[in-house]
Parts: sequence; structure tokens; C-alpha cells
Amino acid sequence: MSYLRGFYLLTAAALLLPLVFPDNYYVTVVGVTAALHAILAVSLNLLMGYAGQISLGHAGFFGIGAYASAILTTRYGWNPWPAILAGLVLTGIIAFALARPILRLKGHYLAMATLGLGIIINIVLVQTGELTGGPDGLGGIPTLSLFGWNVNSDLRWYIVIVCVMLLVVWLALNIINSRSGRALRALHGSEVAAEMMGINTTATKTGVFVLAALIASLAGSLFAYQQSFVSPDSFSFFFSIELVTMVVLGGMASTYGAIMGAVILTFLPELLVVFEEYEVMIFGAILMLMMIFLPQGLFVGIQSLLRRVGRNRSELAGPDTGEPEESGRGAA
Amino acid sequence: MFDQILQFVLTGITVGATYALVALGFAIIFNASDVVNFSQGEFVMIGAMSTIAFSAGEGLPLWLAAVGAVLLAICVGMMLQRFAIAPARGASVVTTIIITIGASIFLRGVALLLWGKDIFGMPHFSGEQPIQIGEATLLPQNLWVMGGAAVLVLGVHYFFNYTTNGKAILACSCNRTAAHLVGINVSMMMLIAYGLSALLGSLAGILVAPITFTSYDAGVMLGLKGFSAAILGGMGNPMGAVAGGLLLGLIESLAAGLISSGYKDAIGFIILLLVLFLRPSGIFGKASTERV
Amino acid sequence: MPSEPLLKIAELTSHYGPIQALHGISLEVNSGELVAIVGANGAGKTTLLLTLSGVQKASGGSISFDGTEITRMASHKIVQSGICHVPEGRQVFAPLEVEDNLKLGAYCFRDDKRRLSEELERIYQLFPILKERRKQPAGTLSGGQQQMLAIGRALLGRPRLLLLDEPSMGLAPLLVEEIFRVVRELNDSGVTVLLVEQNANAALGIADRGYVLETGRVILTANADELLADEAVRKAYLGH
Amino acid sequence: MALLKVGGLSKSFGGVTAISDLDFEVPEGQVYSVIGPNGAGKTTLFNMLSGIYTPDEGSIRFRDREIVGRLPHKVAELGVSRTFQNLQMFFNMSVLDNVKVGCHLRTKSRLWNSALRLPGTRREEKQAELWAREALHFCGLDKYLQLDADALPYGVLKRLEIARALAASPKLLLMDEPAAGLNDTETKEMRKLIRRISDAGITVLLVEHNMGLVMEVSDRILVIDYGSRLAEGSPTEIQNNPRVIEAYLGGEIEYAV
Repeated sequence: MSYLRGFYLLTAAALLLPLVFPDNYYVTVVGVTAALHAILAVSLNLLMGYAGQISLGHAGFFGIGAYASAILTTRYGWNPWPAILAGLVLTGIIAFALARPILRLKGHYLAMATLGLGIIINIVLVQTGELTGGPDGLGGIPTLSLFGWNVNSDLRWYIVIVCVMLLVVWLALNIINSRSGRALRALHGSEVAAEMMGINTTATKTGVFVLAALIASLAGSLFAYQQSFVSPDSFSFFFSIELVTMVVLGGMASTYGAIMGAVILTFLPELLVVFEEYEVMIFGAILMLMMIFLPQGLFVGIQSLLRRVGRNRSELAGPDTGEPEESGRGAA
Repeated sequence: MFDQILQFVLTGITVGATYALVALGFAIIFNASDVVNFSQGEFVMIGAMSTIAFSAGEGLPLWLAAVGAVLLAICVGMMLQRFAIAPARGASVVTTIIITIGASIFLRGVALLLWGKDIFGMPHFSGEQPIQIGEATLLPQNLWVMGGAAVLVLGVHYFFNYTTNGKAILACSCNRTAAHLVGINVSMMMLIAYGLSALLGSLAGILVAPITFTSYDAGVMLGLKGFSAAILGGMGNPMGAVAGGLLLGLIESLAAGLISSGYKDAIGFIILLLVLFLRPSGIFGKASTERV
Repeated sequence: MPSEPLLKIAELTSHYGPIQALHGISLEVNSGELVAIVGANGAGKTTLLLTLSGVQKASGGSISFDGTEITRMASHKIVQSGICHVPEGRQVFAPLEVEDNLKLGAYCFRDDKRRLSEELERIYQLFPILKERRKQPAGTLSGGQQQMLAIGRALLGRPRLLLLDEPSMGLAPLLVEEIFRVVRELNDSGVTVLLVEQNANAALGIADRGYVLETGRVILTANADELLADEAVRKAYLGH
Repeated sequence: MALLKVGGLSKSFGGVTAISDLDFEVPEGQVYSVIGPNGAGKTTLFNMLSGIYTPDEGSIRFRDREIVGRLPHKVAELGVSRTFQNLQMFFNMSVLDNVKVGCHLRTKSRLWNSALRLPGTRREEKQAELWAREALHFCGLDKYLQLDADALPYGVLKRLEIARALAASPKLLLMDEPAAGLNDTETKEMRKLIRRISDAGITVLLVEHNMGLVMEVSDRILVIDYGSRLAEGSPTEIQNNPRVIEAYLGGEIEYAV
């Protein structure tokens, strides 16, 4: 299918990188984090970019997944795989129970409710110290193993997380280009019109909210095993904001945009380290300027730039043949 | 037991008075421009931190330092409106939220650059001799906070109810087109609203800094609490926001004392969620029916 | 003819995003006249007035008022220069008191307190009901009273040109008559009026001259009596 | 036979009556128009017919089933589709996808099947595309297929909204001011399109201000003013009804000038 063309490119690029740069810190260490962030950003983008429902609490579901795996494996001696599943079930139940009341809200109220939810989850993680280890966190989490193949090196983690990311991207692309995905985008475009086309908007919103939470939970579990340590700091309100920023920076309603945003925001601090104490300030300034001057995000911005360059070139080459597009745009 | 509760109530009112000022700032900006300003907490930080910088660093008397800090905060507020909010007019809710979040990170970054990560204290305005009320005690600074907040809230009330420019801002918030048509300079009113909001936030920061200390990131939690308080009381209603602030302060203080201090923040947010689920217009707001 | 018209609009165009609402409108209003613009819903009447007031941006053409170009002027400057607008659907400041609404109408002259109270008195004489209700929130008034309030608010801006947008909309026939009587009186007392109406017969009944608008264009202009008799007006509304 | 029966319908907002005690019947296969001066309650009526508003009183029966109390998507399931006065396009989607959304009720695949791209989903997807292309072709929009909705001029969007509604294969199509904002050529095309829709056996309920259009396409016309029925009849009857003329042009007011 045509929409998967970009996906094959992404797959090739992601898998070739460690071959070209073996043992490179930026690939296998920062790259793993970028891929993990990409999973989160892609899932949040389904909810925010496509369905138009802002969430400032996504890190909360990420945290539930991470802590479910961490607690079950270290305190109760579970095998990591069923622990992941348990995390998913728990996240699913919480997300499903909260989806309806939360998604009835709109705009700023929705933002505040999801933000509050994320903060509450974080506080619970800090306060239930006998289970979670409190603010000090929880260490000694075992690593994953797959039919005897232990995921115990940076490179192996890179492979695992990148594969999961590719799977998530594939699922997301399939959804977006299907009946359900169109329903999501439709309710973003116009909720009334979506209802009139027979879309049950409440059920659709609930579905995508739960799905996004489940993917975040899976990412959380992976994160716990990869780090072998979790602490509440990784799941704070700030991280939720960072995730939203990734989605918006790359370009809402574009899966590749979300990936791009995740990669940029993961590498940006690495680069800004050079500026030392200016780091936070520059980060804030970039965020503001991007939103003021390029609200549709980098991905769309670059795309339209390329299109404009392409059009100029075709004009140079001779008379334009793509007349419906031209007439359409000209009139608009 | 009674004395203990009295103590919690006194503390709660002090904290609540701070929340109320931040919430009032939120409500003013929200009503004037439909923007939820996530950098509201940063005004609080700017007020406290620059007062300390001007007085301890530059050797100015405390009151003069405070005046300078408030003026600085007002400038920042107006610049935020002019250069970040106004150009993005008509953008989606998500976009404006991220712009103000970006502004808050930026301001925090500047503060970090100027003053580092240290925690600063500020001298109490009139000594630290506790006042006994039964078994409960109160610092003079608590009275400063309560009294200061009361004066400011009354001032804002006066501004919106008895001055032409105050009413002009209200006019902009209830009907922007009509405001244009009677000759109100709407963009000027927006600047005034942001300036006023910054003034309230920075004064809250200055009043409370001697009790709570301050640092470059002190504004984050206060900003979120102020926002919660504004929603609790009803965003559309400035005095509701004040009541929401006091209520949130009281609830937190009682919850911290009687249940567990660790969960005090959580309880505040749980109440916020319940209010949003059951009565999104806020406890004191008017219930509005949404039309398609 | 007097030398220059008070208001002169030439080839005015305006867009809402990709939709063109005004397709090159030209018209004139002389000092002291009462001019009616009639036309069916969607003809561009409201857009025209909003563009005059600077709330809606003009995309081409020019507007000059009393010899000064005001096409790109900020709306509050336009009000200061003497064009006051009674918007469609009244648009009073609903939560504010009636008297506050009126005082905001004099926003441009807010420092002239003495004159303000005189003018308030004048409005209260014109619409006694507003004086009775002056401490009530404007939103609690009936439709007709809100229309009076909207007119009063505009009058406090000391208009040299009064723009009235659909003052009869949603009002019972008796009230429509009352409002139109007041408009006529205002005009007789020297205020130049540009009146936009769907209710063509009532508007042309009090106007000196009229323009008929259809899909953003002027299709007809003549003296009011001639238009009243013209079949084309009926056609613009009923299609035949 | 009446496809739609409205009886005793009333709705008010905060004390202001928008529709009061309205009765009418729309016969199957006809183009039935509702006209009236601005603010007469036409859009409120449409919003009740499509389940967006709940009436205060009265019943709306469509193919002998009650609509009142059903959510809009449940009303749509019965075979009612509509367009909107102020365009409600999905501007975040392509032209083709917009119309494919119209096929929502004719397809079934769920989130998980779609995510895994199971064979059934793919078959359905092809079918939906076919239907969508058909609807676009019907409305003369073939050449815009590949564009994004936000790249289209206004007049085309008006037709796209109709194509989307038709893709749902409705029994009754509610059209809210399809010609508003169109120029003369576009209005002519719209007139032809409404005729074609009617010829295809779809009952049309039309709200429109362009009287030329209304008079030409309608089989019957209902005139409402202040939320209640002023007149009903054939286009010629309506045009010559003195009450209608007065409602539109207003009564003359006498002045001694």
C-alpha cells in the first residue's frame, strides 16, 4: 500500500543505522531513548493529532506500565512478559474507567483534567513507598529475554525497542488509513458532522484514549526493563509536556512528524549541552517560536517547502500538467 | 484537636490567599483573551526572585526592590502578550497552551541563568515574633499575605466595577466585536489585562516568599495550583477564582494535617477532577448549556 | 449637489478566508441623508458595515469619510472620527449594567464627565425605559429594549454617521415601528444615517435613497420611493 | 406516502421560542423546501430532525420510527443524512477520505482489525473507495479526488459536503442552504445536482434563501415565520401568497415625512 512506503524507508533507516555506526553512543544509547519517545509520541499523536483530544497526562500511563513491570518482577518475582501484560490490563482498566468523564471535556478543561490525572498518578507513585520505593525509585529490575536471547547490551536493546517502535508505527499507520482512523480524524474535523455520518463519537474517543494509554504502558514496561531502575521523576508532569511538545513540534496529525519531534527533542538536549546554562532558556524559546511561526509543525513545514521547490522546478521544465490541483489552489 | 484545626485553617488561608491571587490572574487573562496562561506561576517567581536580587544583590531597600520587581513582572507580562500571544491570535487551544508553556520554560531558563538553582529566603516584612491565637500561632508575615491579598482583591474588584478601563476590559471579554465598535482599543486592553495579571502574580510571590522561600522553579507548582483554583471557582468569574483559591488552600492544609501531608497535592487535584467531571463550570460559576 | 459626500466607498472588496463577501461595492452617503441598503440574507450587508467600521478587513477598494481615507484605519480610530455602529443582533454587553453599556459608548470621550452626564440624560429622554432599567444587566432586557440600548450606546459616541444593522430583526411589528420612528427623528435632528435592512418596505419607507444589494454587489440604486415601486426589489427577495 | 412526519414540534432556548407547535409531512421522493425570513427557526428545525437538539415537545417520525430521543449517529443509522449551513468539512483530510467517512455506516471493520490490516478490512476498504468515487462522480468532483479538502474553493466544498452525505446512501437528505455564498454559475450547477439527487430516488428536505433556486427545484414549500407555519403549498401558490410576501418584505409603515 502506498501509505506504507515511508514506513519501509523508516524501517530500513532504523535497522541500518547500527550497522553503519556500530557502538556509536548517539545510535545505541540516545537512539534507544529516541525510539522509546517515538513510541510514546506516536501513541499520543493518535489521541491528540488525529482525534484532536489534548492530553497533558500521557506520562502517567507510561509510569503505570513501568511500575507494574518493576514491582511485579522485583517484589513478586514474576517473569517480565506476564508483568508487561499485567501492566497493560491495569492501564486499560484505568484508562477505560476515566475515558468517558474526561473526554466529555474540551479545550482547556480537558488539558487541565489530563494534567491533574498525570500529577495524581505521579503523587501516588511517590507516596506508596512500600511498593514503589517512593522518591528513591526501584532498582534491580531484571532484563527481558526472548527464547534464551538475553537483551543485555545497548545494541540488543536498540533492536528490541526499534522493532517495537516499528510495530507501533505500522499499527498506527494502518489505523489512520482505515475506517476507524477516518472516524478519529472526522471527529477532530467536526464533531457534529462526524455524528451525522453515523460515527459514535463517544465510543471512538474512548477507544483511542484506551489504545494510546495501552501503547504508553507497553513503552513504560520496556523502559523499566531497559533501565533496570525506575523513579517517579521519569513520569512527571514535565515529561507529559515534553511528549506533547514532540507531537506538536514535529507536526500534529502526522505519524512521521511525531517520530521526527521525538528524535529532535531527544537529541536537542544532547546538543544544547554545549550551551550549558543556556539550555533551558533556548529550549523554551524554540518551543515558543516554533508555535508562533510554524504552528503546523516541522514535518508539514518541510513538506510544503519541498512541494514549493518541486513546483518551481516543474514550472521551469515546461507547462504544468497537474491542472486540477493548480486550479483548485488558485481559486482558494 | 480544635486548636490543631484552627492552626490548619490559618495556614490554609495563608496558602489559599496566594493561590487566590494567582487564580485571579489566570481568570483575568482567560476572560480577556481566551488563553490559559501556563506561565502565570512564573510571574510569582519573577516577583520573589527579582525582589531578592534587587535588595540583597543591589542593596536597595526591600520596598523599593519590590516595586522594581513588580514593574519588571508587568513588563514581562505585557511583552508576553505582545510578542507571543497576539501574533498567534486565532490559533488552536493546543497551540496557545504550548506557547505559554514555552514561555514559562523560557522564563525559568532565564531565572536559572541569572540566579542558579539555589533556594533563596527573604526577610520577613515585620519580624518573626509569632502571634498566639489560643494554641495556634501565626507569623506576622501570614497577616501580610492575608492582608495584602485582601487589598489586592478589593483593588481588582474596584478596577472592574468602578473604572471605565476596567469595564472596557470586561466589555472586550463579553463581546469583542462590540468593544471594537464603541471605540475601545482592544489590543491596549489586552496589554492592561496581562500587566494586571503579572502584577497580581508578582505581588503574591513577594508576599509569600519570606514564609516559603523561593527558587527559579518555584512558580511551577504555584501556577498549577492557581489554575486548579481558578477552575474550582469557575474560570468565567474572577471572584469565584478567589474563592476557589481560598478553598483549595484550606482543603490542602486540612488534608495535609488530618490525612497525610504526602497526599496534600493529590487531594487538591482529585477535587479538581471531581469538579471537572461533575460541574465543569466550577463551584461558583454559572452552569452554561453548550450549544452546537 | 454639495461638494463632497460625507461617506464615499469605491470598489470595496472583502473576503472571509477564501470566500469573497463583497465584490466591489461603490456607494455614497451625503451629509444629512438617510440611506437604506436592502437585500436578502447573505447579500453582504452586514459585512459591508463591519468593513466600514474596520472590524472586518477590506481586501481592496477604498473608503473615505469626510475627505479622510479610513480604509485601513484601526477600528477605535474610526469610531473617534465619528462613525458609530449599531451592530446586527444588538450585541450589548450582556453582563454589564445598562448605564455601563451606555457609558462605554462614550469611551472615546470618557474624560469629559460633565458632558457625559448631559448626554446620558438626553438618551434617557429618548428612551425612558432605559432610565428605569439603568441598574439592570443589559442581558435581562427584552429584544426591543436591547435595540434601544444599542442605539443609545452608539449615539453616545457622538456620531456624524450612524450605521444601523438590521434594527428590526426579531422585533414585533409595533416595536419595529417605534424604532424606525426614532431613526427618522434622529435623522431629522441632523445625524446622517446608513441603514441596513432586510425589511425593505419599512426601511425604504423612511429613507431618502436606497441601494439594493445582491451577493456582494450593488444591483440597483435610486430614490427610496422609486425603489419601493420597483419589481426588481421583490425579485431580489422572492426570486421572481 | 409520507417519509417524514413531524407533529406538534416545539423548541425554545432560554425562554425564546425557536419553533412552536409545527406540523408537516414530507412525501417520499419529493423535494420539500422550508423557507422563512432570517431567524425563523429553520436551522433549529434541522438540528432537531437530525438528533442534535432534543425538542421540548412533539414527535418526529421517520419511516414510522421515532427520531426524538436518538443520538445523531443513531438517526443517521435510520437513513437520514445532512449538510450544514456553515460548512462542516473535515479539513484535516483529503477529498476522498472525506467522502469515505460518509461510507462509515455501510462498512463494519473495528479498530483492531484495521490496526492489523486483516484481509476483511482490505476488501471493505476497496469497497468504500469505490462508493466514495461513485459519490464524487455523481457530484461532478472527480478531478478533485487527490486534493486535501482545505485546498478547495468554497463552491466545490459545498458540493463535496453533499457527496459525503450521499456516500452514506441515505433515504432522506437534509440540505441546509446549499447555495449560500455561491455565484450564479455554481448556483445553476447546484440546482441541477439537487434535481439529480431527487431523480435518484432520494427524498430531499431543503432549507435555502435563494428563492430562484427554491422555486425551481421544489415540489412543495413550507413557509415558517417566528417558528410556526405561515403557509404551505406548491411554488406558485407560495409566490402569490400575500402573507408570505409581507413576511419577506415587511409591512409598510406610514410616515408623514
